[in-house]
Amino acid sequence: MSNYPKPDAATLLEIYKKAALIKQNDERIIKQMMAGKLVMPYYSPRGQEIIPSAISVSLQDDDYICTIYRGIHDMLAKGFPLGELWAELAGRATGTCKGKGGPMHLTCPSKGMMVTTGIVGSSMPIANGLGWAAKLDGKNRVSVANFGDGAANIGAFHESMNMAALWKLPVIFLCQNNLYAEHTSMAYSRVVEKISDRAAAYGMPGVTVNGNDPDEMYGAAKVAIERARAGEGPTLIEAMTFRFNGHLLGEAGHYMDKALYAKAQEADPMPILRARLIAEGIASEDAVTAIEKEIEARIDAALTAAYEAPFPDVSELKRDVFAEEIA
Amino acid sequence: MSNYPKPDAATLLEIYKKAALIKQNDERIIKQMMAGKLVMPYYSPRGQEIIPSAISVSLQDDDYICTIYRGIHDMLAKGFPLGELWAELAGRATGTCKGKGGPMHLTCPSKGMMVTTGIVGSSMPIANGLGWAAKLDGKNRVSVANFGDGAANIGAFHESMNMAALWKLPVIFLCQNNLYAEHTSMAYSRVVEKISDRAAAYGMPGVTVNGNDPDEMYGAAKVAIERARAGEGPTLIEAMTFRFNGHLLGEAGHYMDKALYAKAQEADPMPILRARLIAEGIASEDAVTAIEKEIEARIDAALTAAYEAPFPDVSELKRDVFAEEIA
Amino acid sequence: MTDTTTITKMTMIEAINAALHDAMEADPKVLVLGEEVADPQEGGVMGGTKGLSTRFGEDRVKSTPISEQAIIGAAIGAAVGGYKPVAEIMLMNFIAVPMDMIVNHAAKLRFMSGGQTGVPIVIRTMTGSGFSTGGQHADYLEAWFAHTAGIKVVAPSNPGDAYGLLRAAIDDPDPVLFIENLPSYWTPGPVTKEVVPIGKAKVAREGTDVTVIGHSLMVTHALGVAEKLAAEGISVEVVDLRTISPWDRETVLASVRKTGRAVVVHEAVKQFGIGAEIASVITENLWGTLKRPVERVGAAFSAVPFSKPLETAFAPQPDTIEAAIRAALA
Amino acid sequence: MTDTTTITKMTMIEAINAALHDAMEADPKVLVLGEEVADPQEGGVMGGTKGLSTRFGEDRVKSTPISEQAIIGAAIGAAVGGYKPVAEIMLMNFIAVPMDMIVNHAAKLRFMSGGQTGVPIVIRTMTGSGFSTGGQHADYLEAWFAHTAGIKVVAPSNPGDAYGLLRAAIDDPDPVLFIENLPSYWTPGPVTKEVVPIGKAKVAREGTDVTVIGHSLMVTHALGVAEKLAAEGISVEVVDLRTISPWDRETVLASVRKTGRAVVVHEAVKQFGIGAEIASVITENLWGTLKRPVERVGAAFSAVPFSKPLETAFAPQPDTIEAAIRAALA
Ligand SMILES: Cc1ncc(C[n+]2csc(CCOP(=O)(O)OP(=O)(O)O)c2C)c(N)n1
Ligand SMILES: Cc1ncc(C[n+]2csc(CCOP(=O)(O)OP(=O)(O)O)c2C)c(N)n1
Ligand SMILES: [Mg+2]
Ligand SMILES: [Mg+2]
Repeated sequence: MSNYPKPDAATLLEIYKKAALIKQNDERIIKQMMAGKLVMPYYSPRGQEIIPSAISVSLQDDDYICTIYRGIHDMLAKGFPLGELWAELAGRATGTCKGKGGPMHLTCPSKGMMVTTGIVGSSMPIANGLGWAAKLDGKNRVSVANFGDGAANIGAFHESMNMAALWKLPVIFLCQNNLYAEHTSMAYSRVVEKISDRAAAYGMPGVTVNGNDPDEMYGAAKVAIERARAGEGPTLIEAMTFRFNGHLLGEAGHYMDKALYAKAQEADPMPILRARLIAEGIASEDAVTAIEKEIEARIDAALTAAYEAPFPDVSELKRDVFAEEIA
Repeated sequence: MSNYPKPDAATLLEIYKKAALIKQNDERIIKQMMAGKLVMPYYSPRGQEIIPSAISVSLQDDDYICTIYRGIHDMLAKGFPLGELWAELAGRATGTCKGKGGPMHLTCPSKGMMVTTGIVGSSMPIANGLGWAAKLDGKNRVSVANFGDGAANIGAFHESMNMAALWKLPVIFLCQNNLYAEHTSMAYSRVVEKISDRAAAYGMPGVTVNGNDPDEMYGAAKVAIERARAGEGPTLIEAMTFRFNGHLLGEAGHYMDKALYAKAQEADPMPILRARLIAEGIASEDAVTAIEKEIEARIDAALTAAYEAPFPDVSELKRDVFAEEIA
Repeated sequence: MTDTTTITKMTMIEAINAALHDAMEADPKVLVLGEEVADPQEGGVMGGTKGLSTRFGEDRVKSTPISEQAIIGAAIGAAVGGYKPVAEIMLMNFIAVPMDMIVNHAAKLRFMSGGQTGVPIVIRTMTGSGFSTGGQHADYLEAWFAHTAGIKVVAPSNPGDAYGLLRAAIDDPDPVLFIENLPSYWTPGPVTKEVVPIGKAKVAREGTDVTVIGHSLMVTHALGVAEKLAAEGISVEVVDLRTISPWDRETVLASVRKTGRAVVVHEAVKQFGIGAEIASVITENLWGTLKRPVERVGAAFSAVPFSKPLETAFAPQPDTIEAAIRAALA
Repeated sequence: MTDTTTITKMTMIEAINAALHDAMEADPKVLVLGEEVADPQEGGVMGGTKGLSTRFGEDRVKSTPISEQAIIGAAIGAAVGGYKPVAEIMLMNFIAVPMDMIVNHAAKLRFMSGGQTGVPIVIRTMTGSGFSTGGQHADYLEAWFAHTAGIKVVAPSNPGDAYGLLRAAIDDPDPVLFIENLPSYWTPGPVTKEVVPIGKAKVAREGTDVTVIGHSLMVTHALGVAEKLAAEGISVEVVDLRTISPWDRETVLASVRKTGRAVVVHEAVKQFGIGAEIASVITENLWGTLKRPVERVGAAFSAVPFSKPLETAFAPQPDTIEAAIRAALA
């Protein structure tokens, strides 16, 4: 990992901007839910901000990503329009999916966000297909499959990794290992410590990195992306992280290891990166604060517009079932 | 493998007896099919006789096995009653499954043959459950899951291996690698050479042995079985072999590598083991011939009885759908 | 009802938890497995299996990796090996993942083995729209399994039946798919702890003008509508199917023979749903007696939408059922 | 039929192969994937894809590992990425393995994305009893998919329709399940190479006394029975559904409105099969016109048995259909 490319100052700031948007957006969603203004199952990405931020700085709009119910961080990092996001969460007709998909099925093809699934493991086989399409197009695009540590034990993981390696698909399998799958820890889900060790079973490179460290995450992602663009095939990246708000907002969380949780909180990547930017003179305290203020303003605008927008008409039940509206 | 236990003379003879029964039974089935006396899809095990013969000498009647459509060799090695086998192949009411299952679903609980499936990969998850039952019973029984090289690429393989290792189940995953999955060779199915290398992804021991060599196969099987009986958990055994009659009887076989096929035929394990028994003085030429004659006689009796038996009554369609006959 | 029976009030989820406790207590062969089912994982995401692993140990109550094929496979194998596993598939949509294990194996092994083996498993799963969970978390898929020979399908509408049907399902020698309605989990009701036989429907409310046939949450809706229409002098009989396969033709036909009018309702998509089979059997058997064609009520032909107004319009609501009853009476 | 159309005779499997060749020739976005589909693997176990990889290359025609979830996933992803993949699932029973990919993803992505994405894939699969393949290799499972919003289901009964429906399916913007009857593969018939629109049934034989509605092999059986009964002066109209979902109500209702009697037949298990929906819609729309309840014919409620006499008794045969027609005329 020492030989990984490192992000320069501008990139590091870019990573922070994305991560801050994810964090502040998450905090606002939770506030709105507590206030009863948003009603939905919410899988908070708080704590995992660095992972998608550090990979997205090396992705283009037309690179594909597939993600899961816990995927708003992946979306925002890749440039998901904030207004359409909030409108979708609020179930409005102006939402990216016209309110029909909701938080678990966010989609935005113009930014390469093709599929968001609520079925564990299912982002991977589909990401392969997008990788196959990219390969046929011959435009050196890549396809990123986001999934969790728990998803590494389901059959679709195995079939997808094997096929991607066999077909040398430009796919990055990004396992965001936050140590829990719902209420289940590794002790109840697998024997092998490192999920990245499974890559060898498919003849694919696999690495485990600290997903909360922008340098490591950026470096591992860049190497995998370049490998994919060069037609050398897929890579499995296991990005170690932690989710501070548990699996589903509102859960009791009794299953979590208190000490582990405390340790993770001390290592919260957001204040650490913020402090680093200032310490290294990449941005002044004021500049960072300004960035955060601007994000708050964007969120304000997005949610205000969302709540003012109309709900979809009931006739929408007959649209998009098939391309042609059903009678 | 040098430190594997070796079969003694009596055991070697036992292995040959089982293998000869499998080979001669296969040849008779093919004759009967050619003569139009048996009509069924037939997946010949010719060439794979040693594998189940060498493992079965270390199994008890109450040890469980699950196998696949290509499984008559696994059955006969474990003591499947020949008469009930032939009656089942002939679709007769006296068949082990009353003619309702046929060659792809042979079952004989009294000999531990619990499930035969026609769905690739599905023998493994079920074998785990039998292993769990055996573990709960506390009788040190083991459960053997037979499957092919092609099945190592399907999701059920991954989920089953992971769960068995995690739960330390007394399961032997026996991959009979005959180099082809229907018409598909490794070049079109995976990158990694050794399927046994996948065991590491689950924290399970995995070995590749020459399944056609009675010593190696017996040794690897014995070690895995003892490990399972001792409560130390599962093992993956990849037994290298070859199928001389292709995937499905009657196929063209154009997909096969001619040179590979020729080489495999020279290494046909049956004449080799036969010659060895005589050379090592384990059995005289006459004794071996007598064994083979006796097998022929048993097969004659089995098929004659099968053809004389009645077909199941149509009322059987209402039986065994549920335990209680349906109206 | 025996006079020793004591009636207590429980919610649906409490009744399910009690049935699992009592079944494991009564028979050491009963096992429980699934994601999060043991107490270190909080005894199920909804607490349905709370306390079981603490009481009966983690050999009999196993939390699993996210491996639905392996979960059902382990249940099938243990069942063939003499046990009675209760496997949980967290949500009904996820049942598509282990579909092969269920339909090609659990449902068929008895028949294919000529009765030499059997698969006495219960697959508990929950579903139901109304919680804004969107397109992959709320489908009713009972029709797939009702169309599959060899597996039974039950869906209780109240705590008492949930307890009684789950006890029956666990002791049944064949695989049983046990469908739980998420929005009904916290609805309290009387629980006598009597076993409810599989295959027997219940006349949940007697009436003379029209018969409404349904299961799960739709029975609750139908009873509410029946109460409302009674005020108008319309007498609605409500038949709670309880078991979808094999379903109780006798009870349904007897009711419709009496009323001459029928409405079949389910939350699943209407097209090719179980209502079609029930309506067809009623029509075939009561031709001449039936005063109007059987009305069918089901969800819209779409995925479950997220946006509240769409989600509400998607699934049958009391007013939809009321409209169908009025149409049946026209 | 345009006058430039040339009619040639082909078997069903030849027609399918020709449709794949022509579609790949016509549109570089058309892809083919599945087990054994490329020529090094002999172009499909039945030769359905023979010649494609040699002609169009192994980038567009890919033989896969035995990984049904990955096969359908790859097809879905490629479709979302702008291609038109034709995925083969060797036998219909194996479709239970990638069930999640099909019903929770292929069928739902368009709706859940609010129309931003679509999944123009075709899933070819074969099935049908009669070849002694037993319980896991011959089921008709069209009912599961007809009950699923977002996926179309077609099942040709002859080579001409096989060609025309496959071309239409490949060009359809939505997922299409294409069901092929194994025993019909070698039956020859005329092929005009015209596209057959999805959603349109065909009156395969005109008649006035009773309408028989079916698809796939059952149409062949029905036509034979109709011919036989014609000698007795019984005039049977045969409607070939061709598309099961969305099915052609207009053509079916027009026919039954004329005959007043209907028989619906499918090889799938009768209970909760597609015949129930069709019978219900006929009854709901032609109440008063219908002279007798709609007769439904389907397979026995069991797994497909191996033993020949049982296998024959399991599935509808010409004589079963004849008996149902006579019952409908009673
Ligand atoms: C096939 C399937 N099984 C079960 C579930 C229920 N479920 C939703 S999220 C989840 C845990 C997933 O954990 P992980 O993969 O680690 O992702 P994380 O939520 O931690 O980001 C489970 C079991 C599901 N959605 N799909
Ligand atoms: C899930 C599934 N997919 C496809 C098939 C069709 N099929 C039957 S056998 C076979 C090849 C299996 O090869 P392998 O696992 O190597 O076993 P072998 O036949 O060589 O013993 C295939 C693809 C099937 N039965 N089940
Ligand atoms: Mg996790
Ligand atoms: Mg093989």
